[in-house]
Amino acid sequence: MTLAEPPVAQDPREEPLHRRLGVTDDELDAIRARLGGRDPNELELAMFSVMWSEHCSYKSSRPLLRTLPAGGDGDDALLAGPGENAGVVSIGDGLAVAFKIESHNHPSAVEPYQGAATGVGGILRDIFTMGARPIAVLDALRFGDPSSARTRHLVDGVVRGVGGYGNCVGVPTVGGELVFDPSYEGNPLVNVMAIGLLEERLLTRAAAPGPGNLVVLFGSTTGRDGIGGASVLASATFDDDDPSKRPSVQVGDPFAEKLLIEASLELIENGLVEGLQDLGAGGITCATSETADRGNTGMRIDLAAIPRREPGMAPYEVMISESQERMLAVVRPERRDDVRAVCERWGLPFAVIGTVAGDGDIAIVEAGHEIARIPAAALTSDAIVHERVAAPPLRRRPAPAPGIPDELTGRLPERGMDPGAVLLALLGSANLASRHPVFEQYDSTVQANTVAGPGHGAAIVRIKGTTKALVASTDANEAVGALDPWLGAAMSVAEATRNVSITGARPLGVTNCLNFGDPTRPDAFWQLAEAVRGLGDACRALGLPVTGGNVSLYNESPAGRIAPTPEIGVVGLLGDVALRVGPAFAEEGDTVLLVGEATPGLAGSAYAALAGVAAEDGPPALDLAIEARTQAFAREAAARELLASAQDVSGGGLAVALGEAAIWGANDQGIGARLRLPVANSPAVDLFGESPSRLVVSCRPRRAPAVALLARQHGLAVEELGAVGGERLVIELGGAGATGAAEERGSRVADALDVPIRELRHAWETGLNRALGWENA
Amino acid sequence: MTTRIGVVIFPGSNRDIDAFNGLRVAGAEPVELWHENVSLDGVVGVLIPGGFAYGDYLRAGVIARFSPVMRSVAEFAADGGLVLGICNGFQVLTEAHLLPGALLRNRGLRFVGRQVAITPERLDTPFTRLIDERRPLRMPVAHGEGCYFADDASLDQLERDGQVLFRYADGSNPNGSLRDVAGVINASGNVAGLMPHPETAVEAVLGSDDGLGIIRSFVEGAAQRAAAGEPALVSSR
Amino acid sequence: MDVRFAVNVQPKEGILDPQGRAVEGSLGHLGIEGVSAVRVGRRIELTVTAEDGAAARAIAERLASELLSNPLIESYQIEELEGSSSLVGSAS
Amino acid sequence: MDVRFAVNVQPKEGILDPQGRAVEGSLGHLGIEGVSAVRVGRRIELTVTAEDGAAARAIAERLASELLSNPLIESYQIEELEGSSSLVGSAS
Ligand SMILES: Nc1ncnc2c1ncn2[C@@H]1O[C@H](COP(=O)(O)OP(=O)(O)O)[C@@H](O)[C@H]1O
Ligand SMILES: [Mg+2]
Repeated sequence: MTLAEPPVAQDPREEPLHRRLGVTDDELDAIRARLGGRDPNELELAMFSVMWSEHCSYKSSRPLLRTLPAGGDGDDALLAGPGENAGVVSIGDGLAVAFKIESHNHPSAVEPYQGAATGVGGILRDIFTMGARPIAVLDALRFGDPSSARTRHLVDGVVRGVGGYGNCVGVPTVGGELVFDPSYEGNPLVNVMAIGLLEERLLTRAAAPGPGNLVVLFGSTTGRDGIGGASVLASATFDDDDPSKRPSVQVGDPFAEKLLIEASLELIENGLVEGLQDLGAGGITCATSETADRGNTGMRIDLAAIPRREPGMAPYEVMISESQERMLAVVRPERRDDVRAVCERWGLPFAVIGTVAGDGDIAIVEAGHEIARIPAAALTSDAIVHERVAAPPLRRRPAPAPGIPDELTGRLPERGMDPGAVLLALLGSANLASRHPVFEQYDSTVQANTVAGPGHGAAIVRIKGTTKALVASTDANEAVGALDPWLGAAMSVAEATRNVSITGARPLGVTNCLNFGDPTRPDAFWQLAEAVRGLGDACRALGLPVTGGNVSLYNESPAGRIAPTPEIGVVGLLGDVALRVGPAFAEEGDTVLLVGEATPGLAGSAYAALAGVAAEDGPPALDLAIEARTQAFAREAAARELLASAQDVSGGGLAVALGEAAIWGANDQGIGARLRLPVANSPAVDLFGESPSRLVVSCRPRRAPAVALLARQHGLAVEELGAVGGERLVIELGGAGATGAAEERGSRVADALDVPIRELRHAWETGLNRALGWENA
Repeated sequence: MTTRIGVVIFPGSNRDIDAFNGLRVAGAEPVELWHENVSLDGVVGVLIPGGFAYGDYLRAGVIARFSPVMRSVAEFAADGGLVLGICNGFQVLTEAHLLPGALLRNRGLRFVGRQVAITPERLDTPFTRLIDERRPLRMPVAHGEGCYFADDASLDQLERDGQVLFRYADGSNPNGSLRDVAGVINASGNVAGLMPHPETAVEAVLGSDDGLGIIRSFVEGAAQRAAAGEPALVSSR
Repeated sequence: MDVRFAVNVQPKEGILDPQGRAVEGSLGHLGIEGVSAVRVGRRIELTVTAEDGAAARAIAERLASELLSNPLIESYQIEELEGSSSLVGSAS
Repeated sequence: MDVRFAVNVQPKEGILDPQGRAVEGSLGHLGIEGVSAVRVGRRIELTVTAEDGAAARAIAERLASELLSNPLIESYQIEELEGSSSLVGSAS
């Protein structure tokens, strides 16, 4: 649950209760309208305030999200889409994959360890609620300056939290991201994606059918955790203003979660539940109203039946508590004892807390008295929707950094700088260096399915008992997004799907987590609207459904607003894991080819962050049709077993892509390459630019003609660069773009990029520890 | 007839999945042994898998030691039955005093999940007999409390008696274990434990199958014991 | 002067304590009854060298609040050891 | 009767205590000087319900020795809290 609303009052005592709860006057009117004109009582108001918070209601983003492609266009493989706890896609053999990404940004800013840990717990529950066993986690993390004490504290806590939870529940963390950008200094992003595997026949809905069925709560007891997380309850004190009595930090208990996973899956497998819903944001209020609304039913909840951890909890506290590791099940009366037996076997508290009703209302009863009654729909599907105003900012491009002479920067390498030194600097930079100091704190191998864990591109997780594997990647391009949110979002989709496609896998669908600023500010809402448009355009161009996601707004701090960050998660299917293609050069003598063309534009690149960027420069363009063909080429080349390696060009550009393929080459021993690059634009653009839709592939020399032919058949430019071999990466620059530069070059500058692999590896392996001051850890 | 090997399931075990897979790849039939049951269900060997038994919050392995199934495992071991503890299973066995030493928090105070290489010190035990040669074996570690500790005199004794079964290969000690100890065996040679995960490294597609020799040795050793109707023990040196 | 302190850090009231719960849950196996309200925290013992007792305690305070405990979820308490060690319950 | 105990578990002399060393290592960043011999252990507080004080303490002893500490590497000490809490050093 995020601190989703702006602070309201100076002196909370003088504000009416609804405002202290973050409910506006207009919203209060809308609440009255849904209650047949009467005023809500305090408990009802508290329930509305959590359910109508941005986090639960999507009140600002819902109109935008409706525009996203949700499958259906002949895509019968989509078994569950947006609106369910997780998207579910069929993968054949009677199996399906469930996946979703979610944020835990604000809790992680407050308490990084617990915030991240409970973030992992929450997204895992979304997965096993559907009947799927969680098989993989990916964590996408964004922080401010890595040298600041605060960032270091946050990184340390968040990484420990992700590991502390994921390692204990026994779900491998197989990938993710770690990005540093000044815009996250006051507001880090912790987005976690989880993937689960299920038998299609066990797909379970989070609905409450059948009036008369029992409502069962199992898992942990209910305490005061998380109260004050949902809206501005932290500043709403009801009768008691002793803050120490209202700890809002949720503490995760991964052991309880592990038991919850096993118990839930056992209940589903034995056909004991009619519906299952995890408790997350909005606690019991959310779980009861959502399941009732989906089942077109209501619920009668007996407050006293809810097991508590502490005495003296007020009704509203029980109803909105976000205590972790709890599940709500809808159970036929005759199965009650069987359900209880499963919970007891796993040592989990079990309680019947109410019954399903036919009247469409959530009614709360205490000691025989009804203390609240709200139509379930009013809390969920019929919650308020705001049409926010979008306005582009007046100045869309940042001014050049002070002191950077504009006209020089776009051509930096030839102005007396050795391109090899630039490559070393990029590979050793905080954003591009190896992430092993982070992901080695994770268990990436548990469950014995990890074919490719974190470290080298997309994660690959095999499916036991089949030849298949799932391939997953998360990506977001915040740097381009800051310049053009449409382009940033579309590029994020392009990169995430490309990472999956180059292994040979077919992307199945896209999940996303939209991390943006305050939607009541027109320029922030414009960023969100543009990004959603970019997300939709890219998915349509690539023929992919958006299977679900999450929206996190109000990511602002006194230090400013975060860069628009549409985090994209993609899962793909590899029919035969033996045909997978990795990013690393394989053996001496293989031919290296570049597929696709560099286009101008350095703004938003890692190179620009390092060297500055000319004021008139923009980000590179994205042609979604070319992107689609590039990925189709990669998949076909893999299926025809033409390739020894395939790596996409992304952060740091072609030079970094080649450097990584070399460092990781020959089974991580490292192997060089001797290449000649025809420069079409300028050395900086061609070597370090991040224009999309480009691949570095390698193959046995005799297959090179077939690879080139296939690329041309897909309408793609292709260039043979040279061959794998040796202990150095050598890139000679040729072509028109290089000639012009040569005139200015003078004698001091090397003609080529020429660096020993050993040096590249050293820069890449030590960069992150150096950036974070972890050298001696 | 296939060899039935018990896999102990505590609440919080999570490498039971890996153990089942590894045993199957090694040709055995894995059998679930629930922590609350005293019966070992007639299995001929017991594998205690990795994970976080009972949450492992207090000290890895300590609570598990008191579970009903562990009483039976202790008797089984006393009768000469083969018991292999991996990772958390190793921690449980040391806490239960079935193996010497203790596993402390990793020296670096962080969880470590990565590939390491370990070298078998002996190839004449029921846990190592089918390993081809004494070359480093690659397999993952994934633990927060894997720093092997015993006092100097005990370590000298263990080394003299051939109870150090595996060591981390040069430069790959991930946790500060004293004398690079990655795994030990008890004095009578029928109970062994190690921190790395041979049961995960059983298929090339998972990055390494170097662990298969250990799992197959264990399965075959247990089968021989069953066939002979008696424990297949090695005398300690 | 040297003063030895113990800083006792415990999860705050109302904050979930998974460790304490796990210990409670395991008591049955041990055949122990009648144990409740288990809270698991940390205890850090340290020696402070300072001008006088007050200065030493000030340093211990700072350490306890800034480094050794997380004020959001934990509370701490400082004990002076050494001379006062005979006051605490019997040592085993 | 109900007796509340604290069981303090510390790494034994001579046992590596990387956590203690980590605390020492981070003192510099805080600009704190004069702190040494840091040992990081656990403190478990619990309530025992028993016939009398002696019976309660016996249970606490058993818990401490069998579950809460590992004699190979740790030593423990039991404190009686509550009524006896005035015996421990001043609380902050
Ligand atoms: N926070 C993280 N947790 C786990 N793995 C990570 C994390 N950050 C990065 N990785 C892994 O490190 C590798 C490099 O990340 P990235 O540069 O984003 O990959 P790519 O360029 O292929 O998108 C990938 O394998 C990724 O999964
Ligand atoms: Mg990436």
